[in-house]
Order: sequence, then C-alpha cells, then structure tokens
Amino acid sequence: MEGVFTQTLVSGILIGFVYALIAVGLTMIFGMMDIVNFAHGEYLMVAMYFAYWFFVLFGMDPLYSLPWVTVLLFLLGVITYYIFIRPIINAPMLSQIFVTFGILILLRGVAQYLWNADYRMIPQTLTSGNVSIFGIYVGVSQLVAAAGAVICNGLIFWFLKSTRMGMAMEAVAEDKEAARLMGINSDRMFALAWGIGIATVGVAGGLLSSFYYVFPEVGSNFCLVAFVVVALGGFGSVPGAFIAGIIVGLVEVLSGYLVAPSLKFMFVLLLYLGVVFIRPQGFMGRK
Amino acid sequence: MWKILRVFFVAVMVLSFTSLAYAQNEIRIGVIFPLTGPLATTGQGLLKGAELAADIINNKYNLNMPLAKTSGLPNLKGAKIKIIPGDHQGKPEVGMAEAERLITQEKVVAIIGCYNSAVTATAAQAAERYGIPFLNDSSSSPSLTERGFKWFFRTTPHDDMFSENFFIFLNDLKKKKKITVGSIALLYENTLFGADSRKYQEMYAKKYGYEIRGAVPYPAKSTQLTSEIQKLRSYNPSIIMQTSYTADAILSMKTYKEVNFAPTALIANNAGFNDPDLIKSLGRDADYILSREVWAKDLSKKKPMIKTVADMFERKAGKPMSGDYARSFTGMIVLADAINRAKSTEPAKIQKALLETNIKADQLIMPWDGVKFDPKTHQNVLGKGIIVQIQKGEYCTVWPFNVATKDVIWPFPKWESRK
Amino acid sequence: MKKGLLVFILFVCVLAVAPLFLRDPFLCHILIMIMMYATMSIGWNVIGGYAGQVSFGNAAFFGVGAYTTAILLVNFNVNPWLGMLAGCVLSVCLAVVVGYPCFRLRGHYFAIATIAVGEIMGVIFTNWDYGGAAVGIYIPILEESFTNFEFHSSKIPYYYIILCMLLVAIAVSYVIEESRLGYYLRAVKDDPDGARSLGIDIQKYKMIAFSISAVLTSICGTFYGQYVLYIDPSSTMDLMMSIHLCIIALIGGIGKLFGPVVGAFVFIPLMELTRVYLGSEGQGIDMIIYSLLVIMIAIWRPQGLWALFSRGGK
Amino acid sequence: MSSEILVVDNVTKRFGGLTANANISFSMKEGEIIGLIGPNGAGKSTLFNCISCFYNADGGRIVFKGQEITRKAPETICRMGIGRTFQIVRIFKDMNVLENIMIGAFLRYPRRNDAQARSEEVARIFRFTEKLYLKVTSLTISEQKRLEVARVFATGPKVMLLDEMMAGLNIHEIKESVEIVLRLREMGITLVLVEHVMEGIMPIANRVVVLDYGEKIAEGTPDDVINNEKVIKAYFGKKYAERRENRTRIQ
Repeated sequence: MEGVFTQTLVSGILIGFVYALIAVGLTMIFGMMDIVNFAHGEYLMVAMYFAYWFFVLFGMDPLYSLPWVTVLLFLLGVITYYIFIRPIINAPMLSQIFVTFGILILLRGVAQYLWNADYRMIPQTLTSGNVSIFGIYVGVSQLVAAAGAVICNGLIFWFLKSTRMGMAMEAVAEDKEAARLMGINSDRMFALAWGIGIATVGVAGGLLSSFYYVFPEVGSNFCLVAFVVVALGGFGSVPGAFIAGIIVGLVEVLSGYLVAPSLKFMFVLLLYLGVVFIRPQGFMGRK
Repeated sequence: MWKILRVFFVAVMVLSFTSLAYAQNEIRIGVIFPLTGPLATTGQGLLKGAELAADIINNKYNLNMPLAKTSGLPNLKGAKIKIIPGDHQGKPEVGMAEAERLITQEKVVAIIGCYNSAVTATAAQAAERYGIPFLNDSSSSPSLTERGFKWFFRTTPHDDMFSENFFIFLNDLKKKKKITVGSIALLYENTLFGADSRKYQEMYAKKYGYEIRGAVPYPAKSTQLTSEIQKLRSYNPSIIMQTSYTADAILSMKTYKEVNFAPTALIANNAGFNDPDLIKSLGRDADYILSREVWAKDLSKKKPMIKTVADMFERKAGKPMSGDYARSFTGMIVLADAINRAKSTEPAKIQKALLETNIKADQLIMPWDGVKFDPKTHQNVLGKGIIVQIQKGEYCTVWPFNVATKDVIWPFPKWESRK
Repeated sequence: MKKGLLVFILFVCVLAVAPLFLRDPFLCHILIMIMMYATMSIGWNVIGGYAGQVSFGNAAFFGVGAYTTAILLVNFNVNPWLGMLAGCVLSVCLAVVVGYPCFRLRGHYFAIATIAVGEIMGVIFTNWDYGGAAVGIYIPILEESFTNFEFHSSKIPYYYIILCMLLVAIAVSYVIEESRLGYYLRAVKDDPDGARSLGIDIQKYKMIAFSISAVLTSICGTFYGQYVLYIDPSSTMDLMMSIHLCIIALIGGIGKLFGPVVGAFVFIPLMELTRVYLGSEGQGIDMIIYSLLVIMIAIWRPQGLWALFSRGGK
Repeated sequence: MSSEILVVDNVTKRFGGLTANANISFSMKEGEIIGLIGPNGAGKSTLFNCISCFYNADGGRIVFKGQEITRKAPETICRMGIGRTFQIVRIFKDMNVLENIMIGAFLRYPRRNDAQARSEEVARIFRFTEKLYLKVTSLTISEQKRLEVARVFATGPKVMLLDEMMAGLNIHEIKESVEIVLRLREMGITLVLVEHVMEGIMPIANRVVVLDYGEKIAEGTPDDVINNEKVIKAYFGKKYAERRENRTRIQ
C-alpha cells in the first residue's frame, strides 16, 4: 500500500504544475496592471473547447493543436484588452472587478450558445493510458501536462527576465508613468501582457483537454484555485505562482487522502489564509 | 447612450407585468427541469422526453400506448397537450418560484418535474399549496413521498428500492452464477443525492449481510479525484458502489484507469453513469460498468415498441435515449392518461383519476409491471429497477436474469488486459 | 435633500399599497426577492460602499442567519424570531472573527480573502452532519401565524415583513450616513493614513461596518429560510450570491443610500425575466444579455443608475 | 521639568542598516514654537513620524505630559492631543471643505450637529467660510495645506506637528501661514515645524533644532543657530564654510 501514498504525492505534484501554469497568466496580468482577471477560468474553458474542436473537426491530437490553441488564445487576450480592459485601466477597482466578471458570464453564455451544455472529452489521445515508473502508475497525459507547464513557466520567466520586450513589461509593471518617459508604449505592453497571460492559460487548456472533460462551466472548477495560487505566491510574481501552484496541488491531494477528501479544498483555503495573514503580499509578491 | 438604456429599462418593467394570452382548447402542462447550470445537458434531454410524449399524444401513432392512436385527448374533444417549460437552474427557491409562475401566470393544470430531489421538494410544496397535481418523474430521494402531500405523485421507483435491488442482484449472482462477492466501499458526491444513496446502501448492506469497508464523500466539481480514489483503494474493497453526476463520473473513470485501479466490480447508482455523454467521452474505457437503471434500449427484444420510441427520441434530441429521458417520457404519458380519464382539467378530478391509474406493463416503454399509485404515499408500487452493464459501448440489461439480454461480465477486467 | 425625501416617501407608499392591487403571487414573489436582495445589498454597501472594503463573503452571513434559525427551530423548537436574533449575534461574531485578520489586508487581497472565508463556510456546512450536511434542513411546516413566522395561504404577510426589513435597512443606512460613523467610514475609504492622523481607529470602524453588514444580511437569511422552508449550503452560501450583492450596489450606485434599492429593482427582474423568457431554451442568451449590461455599467456609468435619475445623486 | 509638554529622549530609528535618527534629544515647553531644520535626508521627517507614532522608534523614549507614547498608535496619540499634518497633503478628495474639517471635529464632538457647528467656527478662523461646500480638489495648494491644518486643529490638540507647511508657497502665502502659526500659538498650542523656508520659520521660532545625517548638530535660538559653524557646514558644504571663516578672520 505504500505505493499508494507515493502515487498520491506524484499526482499532487503533477496537478500542482497545471495549477501553476493557469496561475502564471493571472499573476502576469495582475503584476502589470493591478487587475484581477475573474474570467481567467473561462479562458481555460474556451481553450479546452478549441482543443476539442481541433480534435473532432481536423482530427488533430491536443498536442499537435496546442500551438494553434495558444495563438488563438493570444489573439483573444489582445482583443479582450482593446475592447473591454483599456477603457477601465484607471477605473476604480470595483469597476475592473465587474468588467472581468462580466466577461466571465459572457464567455460562459457564448460557450453555452455555440456548443450547448453537454460534457465533452477527447476519448483517445496520444497521451492516453498510463505508465509505471518504479511501480507508481501515472497518467501519461498528466506527465505531459506537467512537463508542458514547467516548460511554459520557464519560457515566461526567461522572457520577462532577459528579453527587451520582457524587461519593458516589467518596467511598465513597476511604474507606468516612468516607463512611458522611457519611450515604452505602455498601451502595447498591456495588450501584450493580456495576450501572453491568456496564451498561457491557452497552453494549460490544451494540455488539460487530453485528460479532463469540458463543458461551459468547467472554468469555475479551476478559477478559485488559480486565485488562491496567485495570492499565495504573491500577486505579480511569476516564480511565486509557480511554487505556490505545486504547494496547493500537494496540499489538496494530501489533505484529501490523509484527512478527508470532502474537506480537501478547505485545507487549501486555510493554508492560503494562514500565509496571507502573516505575509499579506504572499511568498514573493511586492508589498 | 443613456436614452437607450432608459428605454430598455422601461421595457423590462412593462414586459414583466403583462400576463400572456393563450389559445383556447389546449391542456397546459408545466414541465420544470434544470435547463441551465451544471445539469443543463440532463435537463434538456428530460424536456425532449416529455415533448416526445406530448407529440405522440397529440398526433396519431400506432403504438400500444395510452392515447397514442388518437390525436389529442379524445375525452376532451381532442384538446392538444401544450408543454410550458420552466428552468430551475438546480436551485430550490427558483424551483418554487417557477412552480408558482406556471400555476398562477401560465395557468397550467398540472406540473411534471424536477429531477433534482431538493428542487422537487420545494416545487412540490408550492403545488401542494395551490392544489395542483405534481407528477414527479425522475427524482429518486425517498423522503419526497414521505411528507404526506395530497397532490404529489411519483412514477419512478426511489433509492430505497434501487439500493435494495443492488443487494438482491448480488445475492442472485452468488446463488445462480456461483460468483463470490467480497467487501464493498462507497464513493459518492457530497450532495443530497449522494448522501441519501449512501444511507440506503449502508442500511441494505447490513440487512443482506455485506461488509462496507468505508464510504468516501467527494466535493462536487472537483479538479481532481486522485485523493478520493486512493483513499478508496486503501480500504482495498472488491466492489465499489458509486453515486455521481456525469462530470465526476467521467473524471473518476479516467482516474481509475490512470492509477491502474480495477475493482472486481463497479456498480453505479444511475445518474452520471447512464448519461450518453459518458460513453461518448470515455469510449471503450466505459465498458463493464454496472449501473442500476429503469430503462434500456435492448429491452426492445421483448417489447419492439421501446426501439421505435428510442429511435424517435434520438431523431428529436440528437442523442440516444437514457433511463432519465424514458422516465420523463413515461411521466407525461401517465399524466395525460389521467387527465383524459378525468374528462376535465379540474385539479380534484385529475387527482382522483391519477389515484385510479392502472396502466399495464405492455403499454409502457419501462420494464415495470405497470403504473399504480399507493393511495397513501402516491408512490408507483409497480415500479421496478433493472441493472445494465456497458458492453462494447452499449447499455445491456443483465438483471433480473429473466429479462436480461446479455450475461454479466464479472469480474471487471484489469485495465492492461483490455486491448 | 427635500426632493430625495419626497421620492422616498412616494416609493414607500407605492410599495406599501402594491400588494392590494397585485393578486398574482409570482409577481409578489419577484417583489419579495427584489426587496430581500435590496436589503442585503444595502448591508453590503455599508462595508463595500461606505468603508470601501470590497467583500465577496457576505453570503456567509446569509447562511449563518438561515442555519441558526433553522437549527434552533428544528432541534430546540425556538421561535424563529428569537432564532433571528441569535442568527444576528452569531453573524456579528463571525464578522469580528473574520474581520480582525482580514482587515489587515487591502484591495485585491482582502477581496480574495473574503472569497476564501465564504468558501470555507460553505465546505464546513456541507460536511457538518448535525446541521444537515449536504442534505440541508427541511423547516417544519407549522401552523400559520405571525409568531411562527410562517404563512401558507398567501405571500402578503411575507411581503410586508421583508418591506419592514428593507425600511429598517434604509433607516440604518441613512443614520450611518448622517452620523460620525458614516463620515469616519468615508474618511477611512478615502485615505486610511489621513484618517488615522485624525484619531480614527480604522480597524474598529471597519469592524463596526462589517458587523452592521452582517446583521442586515443575517436577518434576510432567516427570512429566506422561513419563506422557502428548505435550506442547503449551496442555496444559502453561494459565491455567486455574494457577487450579486456587489453587482446590485454597483448598478444602483456604490456608496449611495438608494444605490442598492435601484440596483435591485433593475437587476432582479432582469435575472428573472431572462431566465423565464430566454433561459428555457438553455441557449445561454440570458447570460449574454446580463453580462453585457454589467460590463456596460461598469465601464460607462460607475456611479451607477441612481446618479442617472437624480442628476448627480446625493 | 514639570512644564515640559513634550520630551524627545535619545530617540533612535534604523531602517535596516541606515540609521535615520541617532540619539536625538530635545524638549519643549507649553506654547513654544520649535523649528526642526536640516538639509534633505537629515532625518527630519523620520523624527517627525516617530513623534507622531507613524513609525515606532527603535530606541529612546518620547514623553508627552509625563506619559510615555513611544509605542502608541497614531490615532491614540491624536486623541491624547498631538495633531500632525503631512508633507504631501492628505485631504479627503471625495468630501468638501466642511466635511474635511468635520472629520477632525468629530473626535471631540461625537454628535453631528455639534461637530458641524465647531467645524464652521474653525472654518471662520482659517478663512474658509465662503468655501465651505467647495470640492477640495478645486482648492489651491496653499488652501489645501491650510485646510489640513484647520482639520487637525479641529481635533483640539495641545501640540501640533506641521510638516513643511510653507514648502512650495509664494511670499504672500508664506506670510499667511506665519500668521496662522502665530494665532495657533496665541491659542496656547505648542508647535513643531519642519521647514526649509528659512524666512518663514526663523522670525517666529523660539528655538530651532538642527539635524544632519540623523544626528542633532545644534539647538538654540534662531540667532545662535544661524552663526553656528556646524550648521553652516551642514547646509552650505565644507568649502564655503572654510572660505567664510577666512573672510571673517580677515575682517
């Protein structure tokens, strides 16, 4: 039976990587513009639907359609910025919250209108089935999803830290006006932030679609977890979100297995409240 | 900009205070299901089932079913059934509000609904208050018929009987098929539906002398069920009895395969496991699941009428018929038959006619012995459950053995032994 | 202020008289729901509008109110009105226990912390067997009377009870606005450090606002329990309800006395109507309309509709 | 010692490695005006915040009318009678002039009508009577600063700490500010002014405390301080100080 415990541990880490990937986009958008995107879960749902339709219409396995899904979500992110977000850049926090909340309901309504409410899933993919490593059985698609998450996080971290565009985005995050004085067009930076932020959740959606069902409200399952991960890791900190994602995944799975499955989400929330009361800006966030 | 919004606002207020005019000779029946929200896909199917029944009643079809051969209700000068849909979104207070709206504003003569047991409870209460017959076609929580309501009738058997069926089935397996049956563990969604099922499963396990190693509740809409299934595995049971709606049914099957856990048998309490989406999503991984059911297409070998109705439903709804949709279909037939016999839409007369209902087994698409309501609890006493097994992507009846079309495949094959 | 007072008196008279003309129970139900949500949104406005602390956990107070009354009634046969008082006391305790640590947080952190608290309360009540766990509680159908807080023959008594609750909420909100508490809350919202330098203990005043918000929400919880006669965790402690309370205040006008009332009169009928007329096809059209309205208001009219009606509002 | 209303005793404040205030001590009698001057970064604002308890001093004690207040919260010491203004004006933007003052008045007058009456009186003293219902964002900088002082005055303080009240004002506005400070003193209020505007502070200050690099380098009447070598060096740099010394010796 000891295999069962390690197996739970492994699957906790794997799902933790996926949480991290979902949270990275959210923390990037917040880091740049102090806006919490309540509709983040719904973009995940849209990405999963795209991956599903690529499979059904063109027979493309989610791994092959991943680049397409990411590009589509990047465009969706940029469009969202120019239509909905730009008018409220300097609006009070409450208006920002309700625009993103409005987008949440809008995406859900459109999804229900176009693809109705049935549960859909990609039955057979390249990564179906499981593999056993040292006696632990692990779903291949979870492994691939975790690997994808790590790669994507790494890319984003590298992009922000060492490319010209990335550093410009960091600058705008630090101080909008100062960055503008340096000739950085903050408007384009924000569009880029939304594009990349939503693109990362697109990658997460593409990876998730190989082992998780999709229906118009699937976003809400992941949305709250993403918030907790971002707040735990510290708003605006990409590495923070990455570490916090793994921790949340572990806490959820282990508390579910060791204590009581129906209380697992409560432990995640208690962990979050505990950390935030001691360090309000989370692990690595700015004050 | 603000001109438009103000106009829109005024329109909203006016619209909400007008009551609708309606045609004369039609029998208005309210149908309340979860048309939006997490159970929208089931709700839409239930509505299509009721609509198919209304269509058969309103037009001539040669089916050995009450009111099929005639168009409309003959005793009421051929009046047509008109379905007024209501969406309760899975919320008890919305169910109550919809029931009141249909009764007071839409002037319905009777109501069918609500699938979610908690919503049926409040909606039935509203109908009781206004003295309007409420026919419950698909809620399985036993408490609904224990509240002594005068206007509440239920055609479908409830969990009390379904749970007992599981253990009669296990006993039959032991006696007739000489299969050894080991210990049991329960996995159920932490909602009214799941909690009720667990209570009865534990009660009957004790009564029939089966050992329940443990019961694992899980929160609805989980992002992953690994910890639950691993905890289940730690009890190392031979049989798993599961109660889940569609989303978690799919996720749990995927997780069983992932962690390579295959019990000797997986017995499900209907709901998610009988949703056509399950087979569509899981493909061959759904094979060998045993589930309690009230209807199965392969029963048409003994009753061809079932196949014709099932095909009509598939054409109409775009997805195969399932136990739930068959029950909403049957609910409408039973109600229409009662109204026809009552020769009036007057509530008290419909109630009396419902109490005298005695539809024969061969007139139903269900494997029941007929429809007859217990005078005190108004529960259909002739209801029966069957057990189906998914074999090669199809639901096949495997119990009771006299009705079964396929033999039970036992035990549940290991994941790697499947192709 | 004269014009505002006139409008208010007219508004109360219309509401008081309405049930006599209105025979249709469903419209009566909609009005009851409007007034209930308006009362709760006024409660939310005290903490979210006046004190500027956006809370997404107010549904927890609604749940505590409903559950306290129901448990006391079912298990100890305590009269629902006493149960309501007990509910208020427990809600205030919850507000203090939650408020103390949460108020050290600001902006998004506070909002998300309240979401976390709301969800924790939901999980606790879903797994608390004594409180009916996921099965919920059926409130016994007693003999119809004011003391039993149950009326079966008609909705009119419920209508007048919730109307009184709404008027109490408006009165409380008015008194707050005109008193030191109201000014201090506005100061705390505008500039916390500035407020501290003038001798305002911001934690204490936020706590007072949160407690008042808890009481106003809790009495509606009791009302809901006695009205629907069945409560379960998902219908009483749902995150969406907390968010609706904010939307209603936002639509009507945040931090304004009549904001939540106007907001409720626009938002609740819209929700009911889109569900009734558009929802049944299940096409999600109702969601699309409702979301576009929320976005439009959030972008172009943050002061809310109330400003629209009275040219700049209070 | 008994008439000492406020005693700052060896106050030290460190931010990580940087020592912003090192063992600063001075005391104040009732009704005095103390000037707190020094070049930028000398630790004036830090000391100011320590006294008003927005920062808690790491070492030393602050005693107000015999009671130690080093560890107290800003709101508590305001209730005890120490009011302060901010370097960057912190007025309530969503409120008008009267409401701003009322927030201060509410501390001593819980009932709204009394607070309003008191505020109208304070507004008369600070010449805001015609502007009572104006949105504060429409006021000039000097009016906003004056409003902030009026607001603190409304809390009925014994001691008032004014942080660079005259910065950024023209000559006429500085004269107005000086008048206000003098009138406050007539009303028996002890004042500590952090200032750079020498022509504003020097004529009215009873005593001046000079800080440089976190240390008190001089204290005394304005005349002593002006001629103090260390002060000149601190302000005008070593080279100028030496040249000035040679010249005076040559004269």
